[in-house]
Amino acid sequence: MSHGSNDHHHHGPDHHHHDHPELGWWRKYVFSTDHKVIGVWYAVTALVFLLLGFSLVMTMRWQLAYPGQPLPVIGALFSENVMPGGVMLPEFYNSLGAMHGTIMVFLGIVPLIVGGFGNYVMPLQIGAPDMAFPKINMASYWVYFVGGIVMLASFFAPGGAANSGWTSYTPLSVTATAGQTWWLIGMVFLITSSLLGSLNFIVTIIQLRANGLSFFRLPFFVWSQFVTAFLLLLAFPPLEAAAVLQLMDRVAGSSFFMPTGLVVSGVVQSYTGGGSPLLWQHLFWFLAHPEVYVLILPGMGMVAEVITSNTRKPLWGYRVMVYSLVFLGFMSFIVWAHHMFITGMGTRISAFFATTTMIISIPSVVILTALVITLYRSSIRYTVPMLFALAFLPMFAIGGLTGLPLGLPAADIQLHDTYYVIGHFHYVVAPGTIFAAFAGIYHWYPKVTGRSMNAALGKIHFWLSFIFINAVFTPMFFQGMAGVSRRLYDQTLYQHGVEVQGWTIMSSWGAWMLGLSQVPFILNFFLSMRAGRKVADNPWESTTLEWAAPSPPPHGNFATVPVVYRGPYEYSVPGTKRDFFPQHLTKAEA
Amino acid sequence: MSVAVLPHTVKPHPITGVYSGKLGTWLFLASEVMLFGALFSSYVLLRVGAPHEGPAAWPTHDQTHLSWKIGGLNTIVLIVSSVTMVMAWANLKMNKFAKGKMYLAATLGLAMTFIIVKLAFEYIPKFTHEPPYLPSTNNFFALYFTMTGLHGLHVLGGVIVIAYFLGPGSKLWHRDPEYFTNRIECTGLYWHFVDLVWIFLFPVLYLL
Amino acid sequence: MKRNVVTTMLIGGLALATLVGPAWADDNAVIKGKIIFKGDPDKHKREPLDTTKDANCTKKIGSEHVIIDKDNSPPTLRNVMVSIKEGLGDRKFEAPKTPAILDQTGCQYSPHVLGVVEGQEVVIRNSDNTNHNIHFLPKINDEINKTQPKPMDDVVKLKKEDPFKVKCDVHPWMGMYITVFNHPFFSVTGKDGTYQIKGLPPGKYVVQAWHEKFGTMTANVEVTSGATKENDFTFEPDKK
Amino acid sequence: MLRLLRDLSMTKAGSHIVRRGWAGLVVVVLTVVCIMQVAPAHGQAVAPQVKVPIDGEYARGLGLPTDVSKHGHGIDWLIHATHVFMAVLFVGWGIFFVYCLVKFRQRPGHQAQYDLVKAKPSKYIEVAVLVVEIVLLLGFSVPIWASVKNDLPDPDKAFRVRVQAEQFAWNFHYPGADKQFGRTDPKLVDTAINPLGLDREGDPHAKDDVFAMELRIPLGVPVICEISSKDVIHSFFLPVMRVKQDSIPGMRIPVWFEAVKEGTYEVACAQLCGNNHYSMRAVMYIQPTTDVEKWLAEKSKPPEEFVD
Repeated sequence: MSHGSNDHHHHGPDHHHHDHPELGWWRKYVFSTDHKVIGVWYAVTALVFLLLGFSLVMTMRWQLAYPGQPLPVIGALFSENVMPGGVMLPEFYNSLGAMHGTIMVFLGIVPLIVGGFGNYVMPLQIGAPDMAFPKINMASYWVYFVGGIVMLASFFAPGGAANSGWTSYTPLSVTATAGQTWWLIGMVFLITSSLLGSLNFIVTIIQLRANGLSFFRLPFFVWSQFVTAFLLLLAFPPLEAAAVLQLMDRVAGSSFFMPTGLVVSGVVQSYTGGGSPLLWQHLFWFLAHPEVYVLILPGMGMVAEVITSNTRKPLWGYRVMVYSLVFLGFMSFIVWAHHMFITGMGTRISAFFATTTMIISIPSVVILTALVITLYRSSIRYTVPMLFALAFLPMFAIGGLTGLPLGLPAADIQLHDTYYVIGHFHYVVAPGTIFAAFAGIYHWYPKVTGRSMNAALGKIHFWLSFIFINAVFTPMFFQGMAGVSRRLYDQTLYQHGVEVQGWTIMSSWGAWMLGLSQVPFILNFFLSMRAGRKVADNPWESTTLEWAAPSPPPHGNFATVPVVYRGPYEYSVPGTKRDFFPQHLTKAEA
Repeated sequence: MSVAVLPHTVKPHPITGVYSGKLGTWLFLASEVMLFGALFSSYVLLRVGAPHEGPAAWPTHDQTHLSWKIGGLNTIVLIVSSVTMVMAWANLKMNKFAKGKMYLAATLGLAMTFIIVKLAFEYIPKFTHEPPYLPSTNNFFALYFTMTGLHGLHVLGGVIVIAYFLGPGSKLWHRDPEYFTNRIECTGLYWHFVDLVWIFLFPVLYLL
Repeated sequence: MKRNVVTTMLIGGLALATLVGPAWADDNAVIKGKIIFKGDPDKHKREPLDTTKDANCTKKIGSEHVIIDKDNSPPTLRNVMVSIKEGLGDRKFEAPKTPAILDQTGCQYSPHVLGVVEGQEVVIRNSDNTNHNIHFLPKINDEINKTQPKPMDDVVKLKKEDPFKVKCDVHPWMGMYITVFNHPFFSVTGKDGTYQIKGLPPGKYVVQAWHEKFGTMTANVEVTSGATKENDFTFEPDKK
Repeated sequence: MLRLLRDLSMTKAGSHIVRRGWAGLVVVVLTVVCIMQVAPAHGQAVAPQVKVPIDGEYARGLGLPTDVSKHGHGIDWLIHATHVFMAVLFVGWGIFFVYCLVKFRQRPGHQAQYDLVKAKPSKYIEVAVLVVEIVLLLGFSVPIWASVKNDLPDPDKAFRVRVQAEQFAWNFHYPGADKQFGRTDPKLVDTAINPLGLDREGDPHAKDDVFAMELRIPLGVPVICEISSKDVIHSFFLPVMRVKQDSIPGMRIPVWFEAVKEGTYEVACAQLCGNNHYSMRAVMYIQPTTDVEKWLAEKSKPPEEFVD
């Protein structure tokens, strides 16, 4: 890797002296080192994976709503080994569940909001010609791509894809079918990719800011990417270590996570033993809790960008928000064990982690409040991105608030590992982060393509998504309250499951409708590339630097290296003709 | 259309005082610290939690079949290689290309020695021993092979990088000596880290 | 190298078999007999099984690992797999067209001991209106761990293998054994404790009797064409 | 087609609908309500399953199931209090939110203000939130947790059961009359007749031990369950008893509770434990002590010979 980081210097500058139009098609589009091309690659790949991950869950929802009944039409497309007569088997259900989680988190959302938006927008917003290490940037994408392929390939492994949940708790995952090995190898690729990416982000933000762009003049989105990069950089390696240890257990027969005297389905296991199943959970959640903030912080960043631009008003409490962001990032490293209250934790430790959990909730509250107060005495422009950004606020609020009873160990006794948890974190990432991502897509699409997406289709897409996404996740809270455990193939085996089956069915229908609601978006996304209205470089009349570049920006981004004179969100400044005051303009120019 | 040159790739950034490559290397090392940190904490946890008797019990010194002599030898080899690495960089800084390359070659040689010693005197004898000592023997050996194996891979990575700079990579010197020197510096940083990891591994596995 | 020798032998054997085939046309010798249990039957009582885990399992069932039929005199042992171990040379036998059936009914496997021929279809059937799980724990064949959430069939084919256990992870008490032969000459003892291996070519054979708890016994038996040979096995587990 | 849609959105009606944030909220609420009305109608459309009739209600109020435990009310109170607190925050916040959406929508003659409001209240709110959270945590959660997880009752006075999880069943091990658990050994495990691997020959204590696949506990007596696992991690969940504890191989973790209501209830597995995780269900009977003891005495007799 240090080889890699040096490798960049080797070609770095002379490569940049090249005349870019000379580049062949492959170097220009496929193996491009241009952060914009890479960003688009990231975003498109991630969107495909999101769609895939969502289709997996739409298939599962049939089994949940109508257990043991053949899945109409689509069921016939699957092999008899996994869906005999269209009826989903539990082992396949578990594979789908595990892969849904993995794909959504590691192959969908993070690559979209970090790899995609981060790569494309961040360098533009700091007025940089490119990432600090363009080659490493390209490498990080292709490593991610390979990781994704490995994950997909695992579906064809004997016994199907990994089926021990995206958390891969040991010893279950160690005794699981071959798919789990593929999963681990895939994870190693994905982790490597995000390491390459994150250090690239940090260096770029520290080294390549335009003149005058001090840290407290950075757009909030850049800040969110900055903190996120640190989380990825420091939280992922422990998971990499854990993955290596689990690989050893599976392949070399070591007993890191295998205690003495295991008897699996009546067979005494050959493992020497002496390992600790909980070690995996500690290593995993040490990553996975920061990962939760990796999933949400860039979303907050994007929402901040869209809200300021559409309220025509500076961000309320910008500095406080930045401090909260950094504090969140720091705290997220010392809350992980609140995922493990039920593993038999004593009062003191549980109290400690519960306290840190309560404390970490405050900065989120601060950021949310700041965003809402920004609306006060503003002038709200109901554009499509703004609708998604506004929807983000209450949705994320629900997601955050429902985390509270889970953070209280005593309440967690009842709610832990029930649908309540599912509802909670899906409210954070689905109508939270994914809505933020939609806001980002509609907001920056003109910058990427030079054309704007269709507003009418966009608004249809928004309202349908907003309605049905709530129809999907609200019922889960009631199911969880009734005590329905998560990851059940057929909850109607339990009396309490039967009683709330109605909610399950509602949730399933919501999911399928939500799927349909994405059609207008997909149409809009592709049609607008050709038919979309041509727009100027700064269609939203925003202040941040990316709008100072031409749309779409050429390789190297800015014709003349911009100089920054003021903070990121100078809207409706008294005494200026227009209601926005771009960062790179002098008083005279404005 | 004119394309801006990527700044701070060779010359340090006026404010941060480092060139990008160096900063990147440091960040990479930070993540590496987390990686090995996780492994070391696993070591502690597993050793503390190990049963007191039975096959899974933590082996005593004579059961570990690790000779501190060989380990010590390798430690010295790595430390010396770190010194030669610094010498290589210092000479390049003083524009002594030939001498710098010579020290670089020495580092490469020492790195190779480390790997050969590790394989010839430690790994292979353990695999061929009757009964063989494998990761499945007990968690001590599991950790031993995992940690030293991972460290070994890092050494191998270093070998590849250094070999590259001795060979094709060294052309850069004639185009831009400062560049080349910087890259050797980054490699050095990485190399010292690999060395440092071993300095932790040696006592933990051989002496404690 | 070694493999080559084996294959050439096999091919040779095959050729031979086809050449002298007609000479073996009268495969009609029979080996039959009893599996006698000598000892104290009360030491091996059958226990009723606790099936309360699944209310769908209404049938009263008992443990099957040792079943002694005391009414027969002498007492006989059930679920013993008697088969030809040696003496068939390299002769190949094709698998029967009719599939072997492993039924799950009343949350119990039937039969408890099943013999199949290599390559013969094995139908795994769930006749209960509940969820069963088939867990094969073989050494040579691939491990099968499949769920049958409702009444349905699955079909598998197996390679030659000594008895291996099959269990249901949903109903832990459910267990049975499958043996895969490369010939059709085997028989499992029932209530009457007798076995009968029909259609044997004349020759010298080593006959093996296998019981899941009491292990294996062997006997040398020679049969001439068309003849029937009696051969009993006596298990004395309690004799030390 | 696209242009048509664009024009559509420019029409008065179109723009009117999409501009009004609150209009959308109404639509959402209505739709969700509608679907809720429809959904439960299909509630019972499930695969046929014979089941022991289960007591208790499972979808009342906020949706917490019946509580038959002595300590449960504390947990319920905490959950309810937390949700009230959440509701207050969300509604208050929402009112302000919606107010802004309407009041400050872009329209002719309306201008955003550059200077930021001094929002002292927000600070107070944030402090208040933290205070309430800490109170909920230290005042209620921690004490409950301590009593449920740590302050185990005197084992001699309590009714003890060993709960051993396996893929995919709950094995309940009762000590029998001598109140002593017999020795168990993985090597003795026989999946059909001795899932626990009880050493009935070797250990006198094991003689009267009872193995069952159902949990029978006395009413009004503290019960200690010692949770362990044979293979992977499971989670011992008694919804009506407000008890949940992961069962971790290589560990034996005690939890305790006291039943205050007779009846037949469910034992669930809350942690993904493999293909048939969902079918890892057992039945819990809460009965007067005498009945439980009678049942145990019956079970601890050497079994009747089974004849078919």
